Amino acid sequence: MESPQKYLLTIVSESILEDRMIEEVRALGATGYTVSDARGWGKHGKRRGKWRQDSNVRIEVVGSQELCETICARFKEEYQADFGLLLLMTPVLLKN
Amino acid sequence: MESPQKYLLTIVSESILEDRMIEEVRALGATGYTVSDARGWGKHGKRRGKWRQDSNVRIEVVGSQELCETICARFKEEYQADFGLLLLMTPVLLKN
Amino acid sequence: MESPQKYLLTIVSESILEDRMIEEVRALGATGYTVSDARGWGKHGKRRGKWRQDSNVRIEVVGSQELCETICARFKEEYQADFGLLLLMTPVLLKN
Amino acid sequence: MAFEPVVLFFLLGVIAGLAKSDLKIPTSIYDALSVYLLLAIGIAGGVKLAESELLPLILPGLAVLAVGCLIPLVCFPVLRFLGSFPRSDAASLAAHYGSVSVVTFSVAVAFLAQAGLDYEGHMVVFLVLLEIPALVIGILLARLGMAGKTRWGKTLGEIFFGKSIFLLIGGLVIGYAAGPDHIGPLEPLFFDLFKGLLAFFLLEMGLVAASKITDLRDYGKFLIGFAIAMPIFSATLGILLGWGLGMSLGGTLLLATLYASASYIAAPAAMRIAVPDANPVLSIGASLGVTFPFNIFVGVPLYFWMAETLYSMGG
Amino acid sequence: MAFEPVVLFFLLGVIAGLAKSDLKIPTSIYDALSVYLLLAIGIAGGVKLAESELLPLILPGLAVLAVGCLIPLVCFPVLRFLGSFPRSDAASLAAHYGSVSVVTFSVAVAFLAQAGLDYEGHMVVFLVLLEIPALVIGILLARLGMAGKTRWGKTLGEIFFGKSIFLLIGGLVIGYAAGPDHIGPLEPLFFDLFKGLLAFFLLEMGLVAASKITDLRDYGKFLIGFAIAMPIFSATLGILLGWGLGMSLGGTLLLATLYASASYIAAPAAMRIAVPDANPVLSIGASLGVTFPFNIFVGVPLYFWMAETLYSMGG
Amino acid sequence: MAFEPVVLFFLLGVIAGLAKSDLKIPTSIYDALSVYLLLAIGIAGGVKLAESELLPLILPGLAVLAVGCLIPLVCFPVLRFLGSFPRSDAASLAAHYGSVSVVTFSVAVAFLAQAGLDYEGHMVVFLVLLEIPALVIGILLARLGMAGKTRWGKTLGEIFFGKSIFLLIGGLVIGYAAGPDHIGPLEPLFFDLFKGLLAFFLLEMGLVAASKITDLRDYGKFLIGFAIAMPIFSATLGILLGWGLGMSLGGTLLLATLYASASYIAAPAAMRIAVPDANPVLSIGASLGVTFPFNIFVGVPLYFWMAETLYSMGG
Ligand SMILES: Nc1ncnc2c1ncn2[C@@H]1O[C@H](COP(=O)(O)O)[C@@H](O)[C@H]1O
Ligand SMILES: Nc1ncnc2c1ncn2[C@@H]1O[C@H](COP(=O)(O)O)[C@@H](O)[C@H]1O
Ligand SMILES: Nc1ncnc2c1ncn2[C@@H]1O[C@H](COP(=O)(O)O)[C@@H](O)[C@H]1O
Ligand code: NA
Ligand code: NA
Ligand code: NA
Repeated sequence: MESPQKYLLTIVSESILEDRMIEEVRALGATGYTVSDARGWGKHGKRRGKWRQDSNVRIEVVGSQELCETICARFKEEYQADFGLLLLMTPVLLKN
Repeated sequence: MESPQKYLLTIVSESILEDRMIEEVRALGATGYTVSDARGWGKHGKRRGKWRQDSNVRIEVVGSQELCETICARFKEEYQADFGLLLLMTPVLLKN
Repeated sequence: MESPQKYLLTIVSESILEDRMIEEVRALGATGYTVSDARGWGKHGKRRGKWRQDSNVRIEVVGSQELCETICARFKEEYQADFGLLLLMTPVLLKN
Repeated sequence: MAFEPVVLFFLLGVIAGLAKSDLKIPTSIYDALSVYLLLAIGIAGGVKLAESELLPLILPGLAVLAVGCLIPLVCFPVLRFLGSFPRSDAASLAAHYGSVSVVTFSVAVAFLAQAGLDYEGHMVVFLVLLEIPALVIGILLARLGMAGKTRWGKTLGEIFFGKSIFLLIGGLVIGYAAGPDHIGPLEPLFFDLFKGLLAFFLLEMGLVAASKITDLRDYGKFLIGFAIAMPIFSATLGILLGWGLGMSLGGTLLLATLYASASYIAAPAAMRIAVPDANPVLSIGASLGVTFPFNIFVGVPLYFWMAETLYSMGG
Repeated sequence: MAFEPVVLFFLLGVIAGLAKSDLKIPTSIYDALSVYLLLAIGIAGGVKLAESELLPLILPGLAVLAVGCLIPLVCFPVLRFLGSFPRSDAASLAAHYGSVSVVTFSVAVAFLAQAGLDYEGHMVVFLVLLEIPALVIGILLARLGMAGKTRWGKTLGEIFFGKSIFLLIGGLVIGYAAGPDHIGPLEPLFFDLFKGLLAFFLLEMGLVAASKITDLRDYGKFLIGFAIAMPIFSATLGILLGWGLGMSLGGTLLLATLYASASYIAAPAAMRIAVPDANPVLSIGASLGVTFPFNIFVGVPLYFWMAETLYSMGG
Repeated sequence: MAFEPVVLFFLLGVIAGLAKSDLKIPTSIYDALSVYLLLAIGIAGGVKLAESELLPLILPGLAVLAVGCLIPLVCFPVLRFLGSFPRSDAASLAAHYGSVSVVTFSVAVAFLAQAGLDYEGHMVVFLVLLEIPALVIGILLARLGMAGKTRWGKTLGEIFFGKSIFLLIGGLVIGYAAGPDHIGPLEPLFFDLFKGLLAFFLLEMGLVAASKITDLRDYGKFLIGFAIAMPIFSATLGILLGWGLGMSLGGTLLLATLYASASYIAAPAAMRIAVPDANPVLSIGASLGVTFPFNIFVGVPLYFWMAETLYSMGG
């Protein structure tokens, strides 16, 4: 499967959005995702990871550049104003 | 130690394989590894991270391209058929 | 905000240093950070993630190359001798 | 007046938080304890309910509900016009103060036990009834002046199957089904350990509250004043209503405490989804950082004294 | 018939799961509770054992073991030829249904306590004995037609030092060593809280089972039928054996429940390693999504009724 | 001699660890249990203290403290010159063995309960007093020959608001404030469950200790000998002092156990920050892998026997 260039999209946002974001990621055509718990600080203030409303999740999606860009655009529009959000893309080699 | 190009190999697989994979990673010559807990969904179905048999781990190894490729090849052959598995390689700058 | 090249700095170190490192990262000018729990093994021996003194954290900072290099240099000098430490830099695309 | 050592644990947590102690109670323990408290409160109410008649509760229930809807409708204009808060923040705060806090209720229950007073089992039914309407009113208030769709389906699902309502009702049903006859084997966990585990929970809440107080500092004195005056006002309504409905002194204290308490579990979750442009730091800071400690240290004894005075005059 | 409120917690969990409530019980609590239940069951058995003689248990033990080996050998052909399952899936399911579930056993123990019936202390020894052989048989069945090496060393290590066997035996030894004389200080945690913590655990199991039921839907009716018929068949064997061995009514119910129960802790872990090409969704879905709820709601009372009928006829 | 089943749980954990069982107790449970134990020990001491006079404790307290400062000052030269350890390792080990272990203390408390002996409530005050000075002395010893600044502010903050000191003092104050009259509702959790939860905690500690023993193997026999001889020496000091101060037999056992015990919570955290070049594997390996099991299996009964002999001679 060492196919065209893949990207790893890393989304860091509020835990409360986990289910919603995952649904959207799948609806936009991702073939998989990985979620882990995190805490952090950014423009929206410190999230201590000690409280459901207060903790972050990291959602990672490996996919084509197009898919990752689509998800970024959607999430930026939908969540950027009201929620903590970080969106990163990294080119990766998918080895399986 | 800013030596030849290093790679970060990211393995996402089933928690039950953690000990076995770590042993193999060390046997193949890695000088270190980092493990964290995750949950996710892929071709093998949703893993909710709520149950030992049901959760994922992320194993990360920083090493030479050769080492990472060897681990990838080995794990792909050994686990791909029966277990949830994601293998990613990213070029990184090792700063220490 | 698709500005000049950003880097993702990944620091894996001992949990006991979390608060101290975060303070320094902020003092050095980072606009955010993300922390998650990990366990691992390296030159300083196995950290099982089962014990406060025994577990690792992963601290991630997205920023300019300069910022990341500064943090690396500082942390390497300050912690490398006595603490478990891994410092990685990866070029990333910041999408928000 | 009864001295209740349980609140000292909250204080301990606050001190640890402010002193930046490395004391931490893991999130998973916090989550498990909150499941426990909700179930235990529900079960205790259910067992009591199994011994009482349900029909005569309908009218008082409606009265309790009506006053419960009044509270957010009072909060909103106060915050919006006196406090000059943006519409969505005023609405979200109104929802928080209209809804209720199970832990504050639990502290009042512990207070009554210490004072040797009984209360009506259906207070837990009122607790359940009062959690929801203020949230709906808050969302409506936020939406009034605004375009755009509310995700009502999602939001109501989040509220009704949100864990606090769900576990309270679940506990009520299980306690009712088991009744005093079959509850025995569950008593050591759900009754005997209640106070001890509440103490543990309060320790953790103190840690969290400490960080919220710090967050709040930047938002000025009006909000802090509101977070103290509003509960006293609401509690007064509760005392008058309880007395008017002929409830026991214990029941009236619990009703006053319910009205006075501000939600910090159900409301934040619901508001974050339904009114995302409201600043959660404001509402959690006020409810958890100010109103909660005020209620458990000063409020509950104060409301008790007020109710006692009224009852001794009225009696 | 005795009504056992503990099973209602499982129902509550299932409803929460199906309704997509945000109720979650953290993994760490689940893990800690399972350690607790295994230890508590082991200790209770050990204390009882300290009061009874061990020698007369050898022959009945062998008989119990023999029937325990028979069950997976019946399951396998049924699944392979009637159900047309692939060899490895049939073998893995046979291992799950041949092995036992400690929580189902615990519910039956709670049921007996509610009914005021005693049981033989060595039932816990049987529980330990019955967990292992079916796993080994399952692996052998999977391997029969296949090339390639089994990692027997790893697999047996995983089974014997797997936490369920390990904690049960550890608890047995500690309970036996302490005996009724020294167990006192441990009683509040390991005896008095048993039912309450079992209730909590069942709540979590309900949440998990809800997701497994959903997963299973795609795999057709044969498996669901199997997951209900097989326990009834196995329980019947258990009742006849218990009666034949002259066991008490309580002991016979527990033996029937052991045979009827399907493993969802030890077996999945062992099968995932030893028979990795078996689909874990099938076996966990059937054992946890169907057989477990069937047993605790319908099975245990049914087996009790069957045993009671036999004993009243036989007596 | 009293047999205390609680220590068997530690053994069970060690076996599980060495056998590489998949038994794991989640970190969060471990953290919560350690908060619980610290609070419970503190509260129990506080309640006892509420019944005794404080003034007559000052002089004995100073004597206890003085001997407590002596111990690290004896450890250091032994390790530095007999053991040829680097300065920072010797200093860090001295701090660990000069400070105290709350769990070892708890096992001795359980031992006394089993033996039916009482002890002075202020032993918990001594426990608090003894935790700190050895840490400061250890840091000073490490700094003596060295350039560079010590982060004293940070370090002392870490020590005083570190969770062990903080929770012990917090528990003491709450127990004292509540007194025997108001502690009732907290008893089921903090008193009745103490031994059971201690057993659970010891299980986890066994798992951790198993890995530490393995780590230590590479560091030679001198350290292992030290980790056994030093506690016996310190305990002897404690027995003589307790007897000299006219303490009860139970109190003397606790004092001996305090001196004999080595810290593995407060000390490692403090030393890692203040003396980072000391190897934590050495000190945790010795204190948790050798001294802790030695104390709970051999030490406590041995010190009891020594104290009993002295008291029967002296009496
Ligand atoms: N510069 C950054 N580096 C690493 N993580 C960040 C950064 N900025 C934000 N984050 C993460 O993204 C979350 C939301 O960011 P924000 O929207 O800036 O509050 C924060 O809580 C952090 O976990
Ligand atoms: N496209 C993807 N993006 C991110 N994570 C993935 C992706 N595919 C698979 N994974 C992760 O890898 C695990 C195993 O994948 P699979 O073998 O496809 O089931 C999943 O549970 C996910 O955590
Ligand atoms: N080669 C590596 N690959 C991945 N993680 C590593 C590697 N080396 C070290 N680490 C991580 O960094 C921590 C500290 O490393 P060290 O200072 O080498 O002990 C370890 O516990 C690992 O979690
Ligand atoms: Na209210
Ligand atoms: Na079975
Ligand atoms: Na000591």
